Amino acid sequence: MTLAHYLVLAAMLFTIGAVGVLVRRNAIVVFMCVELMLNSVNLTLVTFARATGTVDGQIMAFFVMVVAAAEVVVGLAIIMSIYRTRRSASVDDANLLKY
Amino acid sequence: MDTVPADGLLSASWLLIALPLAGAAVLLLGGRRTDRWGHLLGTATVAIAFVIALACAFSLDDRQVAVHLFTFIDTGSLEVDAGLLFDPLSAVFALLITGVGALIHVYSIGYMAHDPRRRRFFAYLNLFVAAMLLLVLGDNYVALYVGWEGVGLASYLLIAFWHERPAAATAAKKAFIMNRVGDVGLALAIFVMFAQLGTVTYEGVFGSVGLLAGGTVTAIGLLLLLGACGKSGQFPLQAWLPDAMEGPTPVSALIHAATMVTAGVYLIARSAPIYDLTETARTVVLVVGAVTLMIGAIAGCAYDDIKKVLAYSTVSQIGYMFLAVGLGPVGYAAAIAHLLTHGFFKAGLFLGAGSVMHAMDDQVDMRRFGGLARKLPITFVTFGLGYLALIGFPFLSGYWTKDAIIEAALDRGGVSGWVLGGVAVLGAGLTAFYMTRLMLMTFFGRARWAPSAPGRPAPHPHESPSVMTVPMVVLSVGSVAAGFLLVQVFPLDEWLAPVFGEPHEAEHVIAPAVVATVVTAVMVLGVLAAWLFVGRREVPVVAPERVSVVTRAARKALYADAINESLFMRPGQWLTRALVWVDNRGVDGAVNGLAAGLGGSSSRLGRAQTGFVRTYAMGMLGGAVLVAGALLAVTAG
Amino acid sequence: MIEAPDLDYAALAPLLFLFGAACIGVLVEAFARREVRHPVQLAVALVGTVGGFLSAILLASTRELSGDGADVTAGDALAVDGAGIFLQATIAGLGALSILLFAERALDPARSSFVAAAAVPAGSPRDRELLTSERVQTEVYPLATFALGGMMLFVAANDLLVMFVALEVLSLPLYLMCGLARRRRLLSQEAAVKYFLLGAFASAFFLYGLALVYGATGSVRLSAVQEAVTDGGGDTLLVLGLALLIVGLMFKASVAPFHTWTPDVYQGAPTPVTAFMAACTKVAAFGAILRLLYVGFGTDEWTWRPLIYGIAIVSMIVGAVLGLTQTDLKRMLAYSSIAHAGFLLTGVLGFDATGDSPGLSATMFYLLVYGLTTIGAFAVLTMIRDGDGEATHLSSWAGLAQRSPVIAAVMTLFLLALAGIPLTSGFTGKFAVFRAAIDDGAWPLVVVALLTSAVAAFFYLRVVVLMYFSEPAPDGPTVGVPGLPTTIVLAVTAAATLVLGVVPGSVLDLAGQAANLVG
Amino acid sequence: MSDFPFLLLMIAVPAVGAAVVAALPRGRDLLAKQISLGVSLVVLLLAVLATVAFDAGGDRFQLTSSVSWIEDFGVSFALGVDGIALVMLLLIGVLVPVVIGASWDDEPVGTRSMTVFFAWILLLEALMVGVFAATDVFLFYVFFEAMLVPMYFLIGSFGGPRRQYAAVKFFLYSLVGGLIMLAAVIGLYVVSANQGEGSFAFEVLNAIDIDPDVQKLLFLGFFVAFAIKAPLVPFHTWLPDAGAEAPVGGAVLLVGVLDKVGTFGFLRYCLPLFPDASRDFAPYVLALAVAGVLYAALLAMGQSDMKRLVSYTSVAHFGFIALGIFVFTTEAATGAVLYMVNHGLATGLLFLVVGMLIARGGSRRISDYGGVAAQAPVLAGVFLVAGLASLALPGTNSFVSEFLVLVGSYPSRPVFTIVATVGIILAALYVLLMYQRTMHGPARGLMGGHDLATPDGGEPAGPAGDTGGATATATVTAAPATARRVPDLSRREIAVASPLVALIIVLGVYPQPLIDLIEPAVAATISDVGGDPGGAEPQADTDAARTEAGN
Repeated sequence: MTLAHYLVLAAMLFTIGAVGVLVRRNAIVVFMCVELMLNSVNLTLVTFARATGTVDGQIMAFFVMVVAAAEVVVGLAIIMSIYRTRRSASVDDANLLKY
Repeated sequence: MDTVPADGLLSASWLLIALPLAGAAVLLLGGRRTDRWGHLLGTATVAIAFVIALACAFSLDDRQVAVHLFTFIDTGSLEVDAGLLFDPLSAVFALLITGVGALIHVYSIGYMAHDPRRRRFFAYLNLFVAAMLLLVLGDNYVALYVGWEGVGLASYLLIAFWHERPAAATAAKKAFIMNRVGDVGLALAIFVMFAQLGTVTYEGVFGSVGLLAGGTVTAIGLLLLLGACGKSGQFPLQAWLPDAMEGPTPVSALIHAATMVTAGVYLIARSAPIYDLTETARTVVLVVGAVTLMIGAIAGCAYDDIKKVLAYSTVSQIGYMFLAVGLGPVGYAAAIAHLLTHGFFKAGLFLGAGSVMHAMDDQVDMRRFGGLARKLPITFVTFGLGYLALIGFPFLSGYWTKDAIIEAALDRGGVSGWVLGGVAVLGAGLTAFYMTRLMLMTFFGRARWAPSAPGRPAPHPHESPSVMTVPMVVLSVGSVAAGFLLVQVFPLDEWLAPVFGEPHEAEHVIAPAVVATVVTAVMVLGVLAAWLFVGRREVPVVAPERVSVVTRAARKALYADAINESLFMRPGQWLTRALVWVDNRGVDGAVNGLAAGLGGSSSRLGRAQTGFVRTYAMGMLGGAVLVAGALLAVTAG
Repeated sequence: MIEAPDLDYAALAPLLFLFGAACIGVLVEAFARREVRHPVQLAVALVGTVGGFLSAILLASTRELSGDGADVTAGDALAVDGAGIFLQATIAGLGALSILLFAERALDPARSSFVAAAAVPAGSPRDRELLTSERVQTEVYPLATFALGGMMLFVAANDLLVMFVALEVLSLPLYLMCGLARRRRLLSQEAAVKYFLLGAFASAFFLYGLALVYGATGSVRLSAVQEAVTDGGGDTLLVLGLALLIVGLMFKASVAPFHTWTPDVYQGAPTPVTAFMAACTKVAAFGAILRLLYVGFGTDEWTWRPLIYGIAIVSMIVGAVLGLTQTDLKRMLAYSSIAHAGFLLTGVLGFDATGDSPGLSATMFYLLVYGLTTIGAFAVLTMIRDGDGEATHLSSWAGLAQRSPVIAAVMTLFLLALAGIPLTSGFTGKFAVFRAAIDDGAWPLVVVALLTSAVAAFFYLRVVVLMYFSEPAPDGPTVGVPGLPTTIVLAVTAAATLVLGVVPGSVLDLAGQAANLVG
Repeated sequence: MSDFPFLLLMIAVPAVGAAVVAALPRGRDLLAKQISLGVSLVVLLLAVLATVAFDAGGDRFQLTSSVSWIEDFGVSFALGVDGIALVMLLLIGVLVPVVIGASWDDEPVGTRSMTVFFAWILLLEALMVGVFAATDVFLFYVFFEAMLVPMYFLIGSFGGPRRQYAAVKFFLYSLVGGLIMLAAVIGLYVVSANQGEGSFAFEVLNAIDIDPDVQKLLFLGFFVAFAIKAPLVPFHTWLPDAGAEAPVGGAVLLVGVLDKVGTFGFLRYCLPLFPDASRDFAPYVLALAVAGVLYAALLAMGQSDMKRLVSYTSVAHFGFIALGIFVFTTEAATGAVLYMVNHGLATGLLFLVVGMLIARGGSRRISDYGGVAAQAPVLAGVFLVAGLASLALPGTNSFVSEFLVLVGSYPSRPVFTIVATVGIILAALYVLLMYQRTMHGPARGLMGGHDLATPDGGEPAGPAGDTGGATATATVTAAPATARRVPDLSRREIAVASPLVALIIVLGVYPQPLIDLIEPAVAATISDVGGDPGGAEPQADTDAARTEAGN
């Protein structure tokens, strides 16, 4: 297991997350895909921290987790409110604004 | 031929131009306040100008006098002065213009008496006289050009004087446009002179024209000729002159017979030092003169409109003058002499025609005339004298001056001399024919009078008032005597010697007596032919339809209008329409198309903004890939 | 033994004002009575923003910030330099104006642009009841102050991690604020969802970029990055990291092709929030772009220059061309904002590594004038109303000049400024950035920029044409009589638009003096 | 005396006047007109006094003043005039009062207020003065663009039926040109900055040497803007729309002064700043100019709308002006500058009189008129004077300028000159065609009264015969009854037209004072571009081939 393996794994996770954002309709799932992307970054950070022998990267991962938690709070609130109005969490239904 | 500064009376020669100009200004700006005395003022200014011109001419003594007024344009190396040149040539013209002009002003008092716009008529006439005097008195080509277009304007205004008549309005426009074609030639000639010689004064140009290359001189000569053709109704720009007869008859007499249309002759005569250097240009002048002479004479034979016949006669007579000036030094004086006598008799003829029209409810169709000799005795006599002078009846004006031209043409010798002389002689015969035809149809035979319009009474011819007949009488005296006076008593060629050089005895190819005899014989033949074809028979009231090809062509003035139309007017209209289309659809269309294209692409691009989050995310991902790819490409490359 | 980082409180004062106000705002929300909440919240927010603005100015005037005077503080996490302070002052000032717009209570019959209770589902009976009630929600003030604090942190961040945190601090409140419209709540909520999802997506890119840069250089400090770049420019990891960082920032700056959220969100969000985003977010995002590119990657400019060149062109064209066919004014201004992002990038290109280039000051000046003008334009938008709230459809503006010549004239001024007509601030700004670009040889880009501004001028003009040259519709919208806050905003922005067009000298000087980045 | 801030006042007075007029309450139209007229007359007075203070033989730029404006950009608010700019200021001074007088009785479209109209006119005057008086390229650009705004509102608010389209087209066209020029302006600054202190001052820029390739780019930037403004074919299509839709007063200022900024720009900026590029591009510009003379003249003939026709004639005239500028001789360039003034007077009068006709008939179509001369001789007379000035008849001012342009162009560019000279025939055609169709012939169209839309078509209502009828029918029949008789010019209209008529004649007879003002500046410009400021040299002695041909 070299550094590259972790990095490639992280990149794959990031890509899976990004593709998920593109293909999934449910807002919650889309959001979870974004979280997946963030976590792939965490993996990257930690890997690099390990490679360079500093702790900066690991600390940054904590930062990211906190930020992600805050994002979840805001995001779920927004998704919730639209869900209550529309009775649907599909991102494709929110399509009044266009062109 | 040195020019001296003006002194004494001559330094006031600018009054010649200023007086009529002031008259025009007063009458035009004064409005209706001047209605009551406007015609008198208009006549007075020209009459006074005549007196001044006479006095100036007498104090001239073979000199050439320059009058500097003010600097017109001075920039770079171009300097144009508002300056006058009073020399024998311009003196002759000034006398003709003011003299005949004054008479015609007097005549117009009566002729236009019932026209509500008489004041304006006199204003325009005064404007014309002023412009014409500037044309002949200016000491440089630009001043001449200013006068040149000024008379064009006056001519336009006067032809269109009865502008409610579409024919008059169209004729005026046609005259102006065809003149402008000629003006382009004149303008270009001035440009060439400035480019090559750096000056536009007569003195400067004539002084150094000898330094120019032959081709350049010929070019100048031809360009000047183009201008002359436009103004003088010469081939190929002759078509406007007959149409110009839509103007009131005094206008036809003054502008389109006696003075303005002879400006072309003046131009060429004035530019004699240029033409003296270019055989080619002179030959072209000769050809133009000969061709026009024949066109005018042929067309004159076929028309039934009394004024148009006279107009074609004018075209033809000016052809003689062009022929004369084209002959070079031997012909200049002859041309000017014929110009003067022609001024008298043709003005007289037109005034007579006006008197006839006056009597006949302004009709012009000679087929509706006939037997007017007894009703209009004074008109008949004066008109008759003018007629005899024109056809070259022995010892009347035309005889002296036209014969001189024919002689000079024949004296040229060789084939060209024979051809030109022959044409001139033939023209004299034709002149006799059409003028006799005119006389017979108008004054003799049965009265064929008819109402001028349905519902109007048939005309009751009556002699014109004396204010009209007196000028006619004076002019007829001139028609009779001018030729003799100018050739025999006060030889014009000697008077003009300071300008054209001393007259020299020509080597006669044919003895003058023989020529005179032949010409007279041909004239008599023409008269007889007219009597045979017209006088013996009843004149049909409606022109016969079944006529020969020649007659048909002559009636169409040898298809000049048709040619102009199909060669210029229709293609021009077509081109205009095409260009309007191109401009709207092509040039402007490109701009509007660009706008529409932007709008269209805006809508199409706008479709990408689907409103779906996932599409947007896709776009961002794509963008990210592109950005990363671009950066990597830059670093790699 | 942990060494406490050195904190330069004076330098942090602008930030402290904002974050302090935000925290107090939260407490006020929790403890103050409902009746007094609005005035108190407004006062706190204004004290925070104005205080931040004034302290930034005080800081700038008392301290030598150029050259060696530029400094870092808080353990190298924050930069204290001319550009940072200038942009902080700009953000705080524009923020104060936006907050005044939030506070307008005279225009809407329901006394506010913001929903009374965001949690109540749109269209429910309770919602209809609340629509006409005079109850207002005041969370928007602390949210806005937090966002402003985040923005000011963003432009001063000397460290990619701080930048990321600031990005989130400024973004999260914005997501919420977008969803708070009182009328047309469906649109508002849709805007919030879109903005949030895409914003989070973009943050992920930024973060991944951060990680890659960290991997390549071992540090996320800009000065450290710069050293690494200077030593070993062209490292693939580093370049990829830069690319992803740019993506994240360009998203916030609404630069094409990362602009797609902009029209939808601008249209759906409550108009005062749109004004806030258009002005302040743009300043913050470009502040970060400038810092990242000039400081972090300034020594490797030929890596990013072609990219920015291309993106600028795309952005200008997309903004100008798509704006042509818009019929909603807010949406039109959104596309205008995209085009302006392109113009700003033109200024960003006016950079050369010697540091003696006018690009930085030009871009900062442009940000200032664009922010002022755009807030003014949106302020006018809040005033034109029909029974259903703001009448933002173009057709309702027909003949406005005959109904309300002053408002029409003010709007025309803003539109002319956006179009870049001389004697308005927009022209001065454009001139400054274009000069910077040409100075660096980018004249083809400037020609493109000028042509697109001509295209963009068409849609600005269309509004003028409607206002002045069309006859008013009989049942057209009314022009509300603004209360004091909107009046102040209009007066300040209109005056600034005119003054910065006619005598921009002193502010240009200021921007010129402030144009330095610690690095 | 020459320290007196003439130019600053000529900008400030109308600007303040505009503000005052704009601030007047609605309905105070008369006061607004009086103030406007007064202000414009003050400007005229200032222009005349400035001319008196100007020393034709002195420095190139006089009455100068300079205040630093935007130090950061190296911009100063620098004013000053050479002879060329001075005569343009005189033209502005003359035309604006005339325009105000001509618009005195205009009725606004819809519910708009005429006070605003006069405020825009005054603001436009201030900016027009600025654009000619600026000696700083940046300042020039600012005025150049700012000038669009008042004209845009004049067209858009007070124009004809398609005013929106015309106003936007005008604005965008000019803006595109202006923006391209902006790039060149900035480029010019950068070039100057690379050679020392960056500056926009004309005299500084005139002194620096620019690399020929850079010159070409910069020249094109300026040229496109000016070619759109002036307009040269093929950048002209905005003018017929703008000219046709603009209110008459606006149209007069548009073609009379505003468009001159283009040709002025050629002379002031293109030639002196980019002499090499000017020489390189001259053949192409001349081709455009001469093509424009013929093309626009033919198009003018094809128009059915009088105002469009007049606009196209202007395009043709601008071709002549451009010809005069780009042959680089003193005579032609002097003629071109004179042409700019004269065209302003002549075409201004033509637009005014066409406007007066339209005010009577209510239609712009030529075919709706006929035989007006019989009913309104003074109107017809003024129309004729304007028309003749437009076709450059000697005795009118335009002749002098057209003659100078052509005679000055011939020595260096004979072919172009010959082609352009043919244009004078076309000029006569389009003027006289329009004159004949509207003024001559029997009363026709609207003037005849019987082609109007009377309900049954057959019987035109008798003039004022049956006024006792029901009001409904009375209003229907009243229109043809009044349309039948065309009133001649009123005293006000005569007062408006007569200064222009007088100037047309006076400058046609005695143009030398203006030439004396113009020539030194032109000569300086021509020497900047490397032409021969002394004028064309006669080339008589080059060819000796003639000597034997003469004998």
